[in-house]
Amino acid sequence: MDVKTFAGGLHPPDSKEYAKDKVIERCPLPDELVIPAAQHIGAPAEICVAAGDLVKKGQVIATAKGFVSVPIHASTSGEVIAVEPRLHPMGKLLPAVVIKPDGEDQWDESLQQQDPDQLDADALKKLIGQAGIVGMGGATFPAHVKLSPPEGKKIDTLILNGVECEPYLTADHRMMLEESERIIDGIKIVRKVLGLETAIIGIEINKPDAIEKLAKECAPHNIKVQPLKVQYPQGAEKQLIDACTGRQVPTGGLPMDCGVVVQNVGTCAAISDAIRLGRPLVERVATVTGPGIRNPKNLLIAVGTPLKHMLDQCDGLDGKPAKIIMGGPMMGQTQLSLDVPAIRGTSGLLIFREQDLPRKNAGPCIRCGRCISVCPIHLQPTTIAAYARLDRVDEAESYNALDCIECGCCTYICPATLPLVQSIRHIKGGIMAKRRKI
Amino acid sequence: MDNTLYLSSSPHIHSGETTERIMRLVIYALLPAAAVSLYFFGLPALKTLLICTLGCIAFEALANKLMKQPLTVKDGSGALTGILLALNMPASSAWWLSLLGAAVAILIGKMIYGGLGYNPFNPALVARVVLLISFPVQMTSWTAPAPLTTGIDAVTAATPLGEMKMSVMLTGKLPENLNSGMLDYFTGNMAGCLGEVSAIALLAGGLFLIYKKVITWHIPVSFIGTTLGVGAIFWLVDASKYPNPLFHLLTGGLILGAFFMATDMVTSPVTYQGMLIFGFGCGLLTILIRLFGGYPEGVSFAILLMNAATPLIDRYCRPKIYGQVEKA
Amino acid sequence: MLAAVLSLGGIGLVAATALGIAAKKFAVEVDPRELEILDVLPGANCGACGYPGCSGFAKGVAEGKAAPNLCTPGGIETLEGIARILGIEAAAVEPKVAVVACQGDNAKARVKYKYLGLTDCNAAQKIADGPKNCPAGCLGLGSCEMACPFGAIEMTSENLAVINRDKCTGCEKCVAVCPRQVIKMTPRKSTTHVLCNSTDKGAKIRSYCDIGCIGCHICKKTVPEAYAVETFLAKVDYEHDEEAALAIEKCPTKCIRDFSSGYPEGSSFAPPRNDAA
Amino acid sequence: MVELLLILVSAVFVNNFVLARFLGICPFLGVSKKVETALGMGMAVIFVMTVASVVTWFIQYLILTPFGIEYLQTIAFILVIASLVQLVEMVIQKTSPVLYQSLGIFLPLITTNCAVLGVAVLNIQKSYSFIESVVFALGAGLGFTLAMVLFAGLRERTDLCPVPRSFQGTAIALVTAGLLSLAFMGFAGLVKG
Repeated sequence: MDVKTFAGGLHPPDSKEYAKDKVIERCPLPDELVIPAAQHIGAPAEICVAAGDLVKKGQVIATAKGFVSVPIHASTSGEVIAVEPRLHPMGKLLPAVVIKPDGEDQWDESLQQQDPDQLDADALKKLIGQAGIVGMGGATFPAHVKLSPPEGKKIDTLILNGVECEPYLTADHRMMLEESERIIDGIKIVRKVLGLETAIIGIEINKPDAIEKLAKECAPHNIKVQPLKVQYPQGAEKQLIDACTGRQVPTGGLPMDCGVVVQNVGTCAAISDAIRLGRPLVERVATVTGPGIRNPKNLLIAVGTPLKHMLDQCDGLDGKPAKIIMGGPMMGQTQLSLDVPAIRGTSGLLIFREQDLPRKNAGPCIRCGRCISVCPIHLQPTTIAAYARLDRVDEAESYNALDCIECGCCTYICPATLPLVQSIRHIKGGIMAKRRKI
Repeated sequence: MDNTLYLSSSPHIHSGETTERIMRLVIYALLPAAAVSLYFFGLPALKTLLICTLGCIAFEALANKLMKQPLTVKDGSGALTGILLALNMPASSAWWLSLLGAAVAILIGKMIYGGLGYNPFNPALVARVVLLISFPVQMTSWTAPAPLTTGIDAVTAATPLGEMKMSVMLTGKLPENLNSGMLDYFTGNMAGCLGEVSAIALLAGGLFLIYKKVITWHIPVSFIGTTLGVGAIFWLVDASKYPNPLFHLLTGGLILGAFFMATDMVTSPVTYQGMLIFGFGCGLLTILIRLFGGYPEGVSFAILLMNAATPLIDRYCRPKIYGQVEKA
Repeated sequence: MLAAVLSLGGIGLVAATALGIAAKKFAVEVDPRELEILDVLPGANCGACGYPGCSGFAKGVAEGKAAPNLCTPGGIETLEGIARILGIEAAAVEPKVAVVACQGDNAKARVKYKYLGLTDCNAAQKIADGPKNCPAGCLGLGSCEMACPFGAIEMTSENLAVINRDKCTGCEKCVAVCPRQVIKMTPRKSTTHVLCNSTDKGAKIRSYCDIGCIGCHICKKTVPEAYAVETFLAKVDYEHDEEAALAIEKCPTKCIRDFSSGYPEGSSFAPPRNDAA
Repeated sequence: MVELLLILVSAVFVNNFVLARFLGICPFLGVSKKVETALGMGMAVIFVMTVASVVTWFIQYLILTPFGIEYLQTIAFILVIASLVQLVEMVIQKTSPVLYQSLGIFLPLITTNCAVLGVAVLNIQKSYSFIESVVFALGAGLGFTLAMVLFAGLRERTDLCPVPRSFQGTAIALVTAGLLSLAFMGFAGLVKG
């Protein structure tokens, strides 16, 4: 087997044993769904329903605003009981539609099933946009935008991200095992939209069952399955492209600058549903896991399900939670409360107790260079962080701080437990502010 | 009520690697060499070792107190500096010499810059060089090895490198018996600093550190490689005047320096290319000072000089970042 | 003797000629006023004027690009100096001093979450809008202390920024760095200030802070001309500074404070209190 | 040839003007806060030293010695060096205003820089030939630049250090300079002379 990888990165304990063998379970509907208008990168959608309205599952409740934006749909049928600011996973109060499910879970009748073979690329793209498909790996970038390279950009390769390099998370793994047909169908649709032949699925070898299954099923469709060495952050676009094709995205550029489009496997499954069934993105698979959870599971949840409800399906908490993390432990966001809803980009819910948190003993940098050896972008995190501490924006910029992908490898490995990524993120803000000023 | 949840920036897990662990492993790696020196030099060596180590810890605590900092001795870097300093002293050093060394190393070499992680020069080497220049007689009074088993009293003797330098200066030729003692050099049965005597014990410790991924191979290999390579060129040119490379390797502080002093993370470059350049510079300067300089041993000076160049190496040796396009 | 005179004179002559030619060839014009202005500036290079250092500002003023009254640390003396050099009338800048409009330290204000990470207010603010329940209060991680070029800010043991009015030059660096705009520039002569920055309703403020302004209007009722209350937050009208002091005693939450001693309470700047007296 | 090489090595390393002869300490401490500035200053000093030693060599052997007025050596040399520095200053001000700004007062100070005068005087004292003088001056300038740049690198690093308040600024710079000078002691005896 020809196993590839990229230069740099590291291999934290993957802790996937919590949920990797748990078959995806449908999570029952909660008493109320909180669906925020901001669930993707780009302009937030504009809410177009009011309290008291009755909605059907899949009905548009917020419309896209601009090109880099997607509409938001009701995740079940029921009554809109409020349109008001609610706590968002970002930690702020942001506008949201609150729906009380009627228990019927009825799809909107106006949704139409289509045959992708009968449609041309532009029509497909439009449907994907209307279905509100965003990158399901966590970045939540609108898929139709990614599938619309500007004139003159030649795209020749589609890479499917089945890496799931974040420890603990197993949602994509289970999707590949249980929903491979939808994924392959989605890949074929995306291939048609982009008008290309080469499609590669990158999967790390800690998921041998997924590699075996997909390799067998993909063979007739001319889709290549590329086994990858287990190395974080292989799921980051730039690293995945490097690992699969040996190409590098130019600094400050996008994957399309080297002829590649990357899509998550979950996104492909959603695209298949959007076209064949006409169903917009209103549910997703999320891993509820971590040492603080009694019975970790992979759940199929309606968008807007409060975290607390997801926990209840997993037999609740094991001890007192100290950190609630939405996403994986390397790049996920800590949450203020369990009342926060899961959104389209929520790939997992991770609970740590006090005793699971890393011991903190931040000391001075001893210049061991470990952060430099693990940085997948080959930056010098400690140098940038030192300048960041003194707010020396120009020096930090000269060390390419803006190229940092904030994967967290440097902070993970640092013997002095310095918050290197946070420092770099901080000075990146400073650099952007300076650029805006000029 | 106050919320009891923690919020922080990602990532939320940590490798568990700590500064203390790194320091501890380096100390472990030095133990075999320390044990060999105790075997060959006996009680005086133990005394030097203890005074240097305890002295360093005490001075660091004192500096913490004066600077109103929290106590930092727990991180083990002070103890490590002490052991390294001891290994750089003659076995028979007077107690005040060891104590003075400890004071210079910790106070001037390290704490004055703000403590661990900030000192530009290797503290143990700063102390050694200060002592060497201030007390040349005491710092070069070597005792011949007297293994515990023989029970012979210590007598003074010259180090192999010292003998060589003397002979070359007086006669223009190498001493006759130079190559006869290779096995003794290898095991450590020769006069010298505590830590420069046993090549095998040091090598074992050094390899242990590389195996444990505390240090990388770059500095030791380029350091020793350069010393041996350049040494070999001179030897091939005139074997009557210049000793063979193996002699360079086994005598003096080359192995100690290459594995333990030059690899001091704080004072060496952070990038791999930088480390190779650093090692190369150390090797070149070592051999030049050994063959042509006024001092018989050049490792300490070479490392100190390259320490001085480290900020510049770091400045100009940046790894090529992902996706960087070469500007035509 | 003659030889000496001639030879030295010769050398001098040759050198002088060379220099003369060079001076013509490499002449760079410098506005002499620029150097004069630089002389009257305080030379702290604090950047309060918005230029990189005093020399940059001097250049800007000499070229007429910068307003001459931008140097607040230099105060009236500097302004008069610049005005004299430029031959214009001095328009006085009122000397200002920074005040931290918050007293909600760890003991008095409740937290939204326990923050782990970089000791920097701006970094903490990015995580769920900061670890304090109060949306406008001092975060207490000391970014302003780091930014102050004059060492005029320190953090109390309960993590609240306090400003030493003697050391503060009014350069506004701290104002620029604070993510919550809790540091206000006030006239130096005014010594009565409302130390709260939250515009939340009284009940909400009480839920997270013991010492915030609840917008009760008592100060305004006591001294109507000296106070205004907007969005549940009282403000001192600094035109009526002396009268404003009359309301200090009346404030139920003690968030109006007197700075006439020159020191904020509870900081190490303050001279030890003489309890016997 | 070997002789010239030895002079060069001696001037750069063994008898480094700053770290072994302790000449030119003023700019060494004053203009070494940044590597770029230090490098610029070093280049200026290399240029001034080399040209100064050429000119002073001619003045010594064509004017001062023939006329028997060697006692005017110092004043004549200062005169020449001062003019040269003025020249360099004008050129730098025109060609690189940034460097001119950062060198500040230290540029005119090369005029009275003992290192430059030192080179000129040592050339005569050691009765170097013309070529030897040029090589020696070049070496001295290179050595000065080397010391400057190394020191500037170290200072940029100590800038980021939490040095105890009482040692901040010049104090820690002097300690660092001392340690650097200590390291340079290793070159002692490398070349006799």
